[in-house]
Amino acid sequence: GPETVAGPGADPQCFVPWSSDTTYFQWPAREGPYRIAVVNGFVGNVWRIQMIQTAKAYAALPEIAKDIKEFKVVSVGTDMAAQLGAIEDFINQGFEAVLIDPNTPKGWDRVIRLANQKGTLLIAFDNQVETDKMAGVAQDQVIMGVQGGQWLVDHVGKTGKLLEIRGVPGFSADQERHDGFRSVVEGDGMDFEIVEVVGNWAPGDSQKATADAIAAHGHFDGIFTQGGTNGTVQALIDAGHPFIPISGEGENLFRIQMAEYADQGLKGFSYGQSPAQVAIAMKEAIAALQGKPIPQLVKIPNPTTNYETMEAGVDYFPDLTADFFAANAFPPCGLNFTAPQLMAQTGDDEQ
Amino acid sequence: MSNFRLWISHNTGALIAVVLFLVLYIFYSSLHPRGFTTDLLVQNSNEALALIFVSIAQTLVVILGGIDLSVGSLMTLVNAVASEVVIGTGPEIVLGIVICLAIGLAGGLMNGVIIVYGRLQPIVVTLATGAIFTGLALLVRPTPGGEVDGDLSWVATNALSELPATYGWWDSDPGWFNLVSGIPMPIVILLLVILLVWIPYRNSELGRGGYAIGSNEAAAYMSGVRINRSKLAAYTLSGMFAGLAGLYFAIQTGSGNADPIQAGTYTLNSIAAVVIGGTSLFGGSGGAIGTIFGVMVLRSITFCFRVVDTDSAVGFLANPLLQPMFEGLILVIAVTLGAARAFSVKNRLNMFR
Amino acid sequence: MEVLDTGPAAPLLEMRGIGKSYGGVAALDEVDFSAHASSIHAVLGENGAGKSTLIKIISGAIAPDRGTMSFDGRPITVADPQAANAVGIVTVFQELSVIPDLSVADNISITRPPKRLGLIDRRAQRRRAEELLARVGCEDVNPRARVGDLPLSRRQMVEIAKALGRDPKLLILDEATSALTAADVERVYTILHRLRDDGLALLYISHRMHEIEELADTISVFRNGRHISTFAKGTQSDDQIVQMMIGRDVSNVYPPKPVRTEPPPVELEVSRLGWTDRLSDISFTLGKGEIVGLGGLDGQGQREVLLALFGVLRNVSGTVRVFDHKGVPRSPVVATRPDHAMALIPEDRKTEGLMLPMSISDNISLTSLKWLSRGFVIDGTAEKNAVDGMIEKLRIKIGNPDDAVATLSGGNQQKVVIAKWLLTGPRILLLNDPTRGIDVGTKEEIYRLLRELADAGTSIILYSTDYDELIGCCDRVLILYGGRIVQTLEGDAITETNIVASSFNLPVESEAAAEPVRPQ
Amino acid sequence: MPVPKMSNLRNSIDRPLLFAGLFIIAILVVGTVYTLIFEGNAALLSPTYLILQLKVASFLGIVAAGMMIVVLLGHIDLSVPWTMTASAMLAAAVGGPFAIPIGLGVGLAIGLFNGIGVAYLRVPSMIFTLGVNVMLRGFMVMLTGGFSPSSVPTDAMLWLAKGEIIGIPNPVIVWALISLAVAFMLRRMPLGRYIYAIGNREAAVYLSGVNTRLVVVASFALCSTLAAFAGILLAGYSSKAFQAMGDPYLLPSIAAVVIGGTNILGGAGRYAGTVVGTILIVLLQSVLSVMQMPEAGRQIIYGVVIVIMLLAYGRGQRLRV
Ligand SMILES: Nc1ncnc2c1ncn2[C@@H]1O[C@H](COP(=O)(O)OP(=O)(O)OP(=O)(O)O)[C@@H](O)[C@H]1O
Ligand SMILES: Nc1ncnc2c1ncn2[C@@H]1O[C@H](COP(=O)(O)OP(=O)(O)OP(=O)(O)O)[C@@H](O)[C@H]1O
Ligand SMILES: [Mg+2]
Ligand SMILES: [Mg+2]
Repeated sequence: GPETVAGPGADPQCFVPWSSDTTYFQWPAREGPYRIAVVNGFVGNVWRIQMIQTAKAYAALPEIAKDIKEFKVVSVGTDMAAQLGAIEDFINQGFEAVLIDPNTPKGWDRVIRLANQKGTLLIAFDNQVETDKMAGVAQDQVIMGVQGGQWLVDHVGKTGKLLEIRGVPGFSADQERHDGFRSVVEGDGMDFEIVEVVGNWAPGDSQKATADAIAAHGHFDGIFTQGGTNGTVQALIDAGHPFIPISGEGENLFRIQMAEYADQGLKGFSYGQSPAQVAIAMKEAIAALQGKPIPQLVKIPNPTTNYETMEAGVDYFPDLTADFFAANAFPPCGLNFTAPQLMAQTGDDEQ
Repeated sequence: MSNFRLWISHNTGALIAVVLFLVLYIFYSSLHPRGFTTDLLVQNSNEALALIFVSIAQTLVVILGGIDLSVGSLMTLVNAVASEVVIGTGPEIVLGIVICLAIGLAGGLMNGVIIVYGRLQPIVVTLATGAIFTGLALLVRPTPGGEVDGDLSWVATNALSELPATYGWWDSDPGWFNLVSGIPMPIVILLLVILLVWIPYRNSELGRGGYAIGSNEAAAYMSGVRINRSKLAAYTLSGMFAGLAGLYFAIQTGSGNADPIQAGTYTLNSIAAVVIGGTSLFGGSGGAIGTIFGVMVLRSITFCFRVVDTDSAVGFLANPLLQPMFEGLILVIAVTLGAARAFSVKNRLNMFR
Repeated sequence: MEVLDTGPAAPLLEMRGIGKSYGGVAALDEVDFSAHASSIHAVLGENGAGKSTLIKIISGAIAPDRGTMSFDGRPITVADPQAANAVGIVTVFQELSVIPDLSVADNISITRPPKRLGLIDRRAQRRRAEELLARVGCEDVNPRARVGDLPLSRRQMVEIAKALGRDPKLLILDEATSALTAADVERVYTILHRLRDDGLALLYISHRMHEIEELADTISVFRNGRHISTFAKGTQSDDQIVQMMIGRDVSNVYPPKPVRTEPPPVELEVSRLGWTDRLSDISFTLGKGEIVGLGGLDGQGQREVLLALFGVLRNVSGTVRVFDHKGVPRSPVVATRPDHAMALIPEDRKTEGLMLPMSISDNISLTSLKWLSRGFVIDGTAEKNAVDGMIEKLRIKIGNPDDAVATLSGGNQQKVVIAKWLLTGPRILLLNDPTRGIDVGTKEEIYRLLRELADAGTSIILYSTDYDELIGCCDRVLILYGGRIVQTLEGDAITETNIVASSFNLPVESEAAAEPVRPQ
Repeated sequence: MPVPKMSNLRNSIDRPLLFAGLFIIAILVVGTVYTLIFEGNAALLSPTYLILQLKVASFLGIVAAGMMIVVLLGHIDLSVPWTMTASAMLAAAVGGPFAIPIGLGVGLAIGLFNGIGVAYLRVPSMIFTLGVNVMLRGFMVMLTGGFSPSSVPTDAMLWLAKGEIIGIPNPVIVWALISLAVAFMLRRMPLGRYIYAIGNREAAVYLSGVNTRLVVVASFALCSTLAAFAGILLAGYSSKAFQAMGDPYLLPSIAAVVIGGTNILGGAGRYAGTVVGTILIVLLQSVLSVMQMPEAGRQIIYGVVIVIMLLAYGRGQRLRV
């Protein structure tokens, strides 16, 4: 297993420790090139597809490719048992590092134990795991809720009627964003009436839920949504509801809507979970395999933007009608992909 | 026909699954860099056991000629509960396990009672009760988490050798133990369950009644088969297997997760596994053993994706964006193999059942 | 109602004032009935007379609306078949109650199996099955075989073996021999006689008069849900019995056959037809207006011939000419096209002939929707007229054409099947044992109908398990044995002796032999 | 013990219509009581709300119409979710005047494939369509990963989904037209009669000289084409075609069909029931959402409602002896 060491770790601009008391892991240095696997869970939404594309594109960059002997990505679906099995399989196959988009935050003890036995590095990304024995990179979901909530307070005031559209019930990301949001809007001095509906992070469901809420509850002063944001905007338009401040996800279409309707009152704030996390995890894995210390949990800044600061071609892509997540670039990590570059890749593996 | 030929002809479906599994698994383990080892077996059996239990739960209902869309949800409910109760002192853990199985049984019994006394179709009843189980699971466990005894989790997911080692049964292994110590615990658990639950059920009047009902319910009734009792028994036992799945899942992951999407995946996979394992969706034939291999076929398909090399002849299978497509394709082919009788039928009238 | 004193002993089974209605239809009306030990008691009646309903009430399959029952001197209520079995009432139902996916042994011991350690003892079960099968003379049936894989006649024998295994005091056979071959029937007779001598009471339902004559001691006649009369065998003549059953005389069962001077034009020519190992080298012709019979022991390939001609079987070899079309029809779709104009009355009306929950009208018009539609729309009036016409022509006894076919009695259901095919105006009619389970009156109507159709130019192939029927109806009879035609009988040569002899592939005698050949 | 007479198909299923209708009223009453208390209005009874619900219901309704056809046959189509998704995404990707025809064509092709698997290979539909659903999802993953298709619907799709004619939203009109056509087909056309007949006893229909395989293929083709149509409309309504957009439609469409009184084993059921069942489900979902019922409670209520409805329709017939 890794040794727990004191910081600072390698490349602190990129691998920012989660907090001041985050510990550092160090593995014995190993000869490259390495065998690295990504174990994805669910596939069949754009975020995951974009993530896979990013992983492949990143692994193909010359400066990374030289350190990689074999790179595999598998998607196991939502089944946790299958995900554990796949990770264990790659450990057994002798892969040096396995990057995981975990299906659940708990239940990793066994694979961590095995990985430590066999000297395999595990790094979780996208969703956090509730253990300090596994390395991870993550965005702070609570902060997303806080930022989204704060932005609404800034643009709506301390009182009014808010619509909160939640994600898929039972997921920790849903709960954390919700908690963050509520911590702001239910904080001291706040006097909001909040209507809460479920949008399942999907535009269709969000649209329906928003439409219903408007029909039954009349006027809202602001909206906080966790995903499927463009569906919500659509519902506003359809219902003839005046545009109001919205905190939403990082979908390109939402950002296009923000740009388009800004002057009509759609004051949009967009925070995003970035599919490019996987690249940071990969970069971190290589660093760790080379023997450099890394933080147990790396905090990835939340790429946010709003209707005032948004820049076409950087934060969103008005000509691209494709459906993807716009937040992708992390300059401190030397990550400069734009989403169109990624999505325009061919599906073939050889590049 | 000789008895052997009769046996073959009565078990063709299951035998196809066995062959399919062997082909896939040999392909997988031969491509595996470390080859076939105990570790591999442990890992593969861990991965399969929960699905096996859920699929056996499904099998019991399919034998009756029904279909159960709630097995995955019931498993999830028990999983959620297990993450709260399977922890603490030894007796507490045992009590927790009993509670989990009891919830499984109760869920199955509830399905059975509504279906039998409401005289409703199982597919729609379980569609509804599945939603209820999911709702209850979300109540118990709004977010993933909870905890399950770590030792139990470690023992249940490793080779048998870890059992005495973890609980300190003996200082040095007795000779006979070395013979079996490499067997993965999931396989031991499965064998025990098959031996203690499935085989007795299969050879009981209630169990045979289930087959009779699936084969021809009216004839079974006229023959004096205890219809209600057999159905209730089958659903209840099915619930228990779903419960076992949820329990093992909790033990394996050391936590609970009321994930409705995962529940749906388990339900649908269980149907596929049952069919691939040679149990007819019309009821009356098949069984748990075939289903086990049905699950192994399903799992082996995904195993293979992990070992294929980009540069090999089947390199396209290594492309993560193509894999889901091929997974579906192979699934379609496997169920077609498992279920299609159209080509062997000489008398087309025999196709209509 | 005259009730004959059938013996000094008190009856084993006694029923008083039994009534049962389905909707408005009274299936049984104020029935008093009793059965005695050591006696074979035949129950006769036309289709829909209520025989099966009576049986089902006795055996607990359905509950009566009214009335009381006593058994062995004690009043009882039979809640379900298990309860009936428990007191010693065992029934072989008209609709077989064997379970197709279970083995023969499992079926025979489906209730109260031999056990070890609380579980079913499969080996003991097989031994038990072997013993019981031997008792009914079916040593050739493997107890491990799936019942569904056996031919119908074997299944029926398994059912009888299963009944014997339940130690009945009262054994009820509801048309239990309808699918049996002559040889099996003989064996069943022997068993039944022995059981009677052992002191059992037997209730026997059949539409075959000669069986009744050979078996019964006592006869009860039902009509329209009422018990008409009970009498000892021999006290009433056949004609009188038939008169009681259907309320009219059936003097001449079979219509006269036409005398031909020259052979009719050939409509269907079959040569060297073969299929798997079940059919080989079948060659024959069918002339316009002819009725050709298929005979022989059950399961010798007769059904397969019909199915092959109708396009149901795959990989059929040989050649077939239908009118000017060469080649075996590829499917029933082809066989029913106007240029082939074939029709098949299938073997099992419930599973192959009818959609039971659908209406009588929907069932009758199904085959003819193409003609009854204008464009893509069904012409409601045309459909109604056609259906009403058929109901009238075949004298189908129904309440309303919109009622489900399931509410009809067996015989009337069979008429619906025939009606739906006649509506298509077939030129070649294939019949697969069409009178199985049909009462004399209806049978007579069907025979007359067949002859009328033939006279009007329809060519008919008739497979029957009842050789009386072959003798009475057919211009020519082909006897099949082991999937081949072993004998063609024509004109006066169509006799019971010849049919039976050639069924066992024995030489045919020119003069009727003194003793008909009996199976060994 | 009076056994209900097996009356004919046309009359025996009025109970579902009645009960579902009453239940719809009950849902509205409960929802209105809630809004009166918490919002002080009766928004749920306003024409805007009701028309909105009809509009939302039309997507589910069109899917359910197709689902009903295969359920009447005694089959089921589990590939509906990704049929919707694939059709809508491909339509949006192609764009231009051919978007809608291409989307429908994709649906048709999927339906033919399903039909062939079920009718010719005789794989149980439950399992074949399940596999096809997985395959379609994989296919879309492959395509989306391979090139970045447009997900923005064409103007025609937008008009179809968002336009309205004399105050009635276009999807509702489309749904009404499709409903009339399906109901007419089921009642008055030979195809409809064959569908019911096959649902009752396929062997008998086959022996009647009906090309049963063609009927099955046609039914699956209809089902998938309708699903595709719903997908295209939905993309127009959301102004976007997106992955997994069909997932929320599978179980509700089955539920709508059975709540409407169609026998899940096939052979019996009235089209009007499916319409009422659809409305019931959409209203229930909506009112629970309006009442901010947490997901757990929603699932439980949803399940309990289905069970209660089915029990209210009368316990199934005993098997006939
Ligand atoms: N053909 C049939 N006719 C009547 N009932 C039938 C038929 N087929 C199945 N049943 C069902 O069988 C049930 C009776 O079954 P049976 O008595 O064998 O069950 P059991 O296990 O004894 O149950 P219980 O203890 O409730 O009596 C009835 O509830 C009825 O719904
Ligand atoms: N389940 C049922 N539902 C409605 N009507 C029925 C039902 N079962 C029987 N009947 C009616 O009851 C009457 C008596 O039927 P039953 O089956 O007893 O006649 P059967 O004498 O056995 O005739 P068959 O010789 O044709 O077998 C018939 O009119 C029949 O239509
Ligand atoms: Mg009972
Ligand atoms: Mg009868």
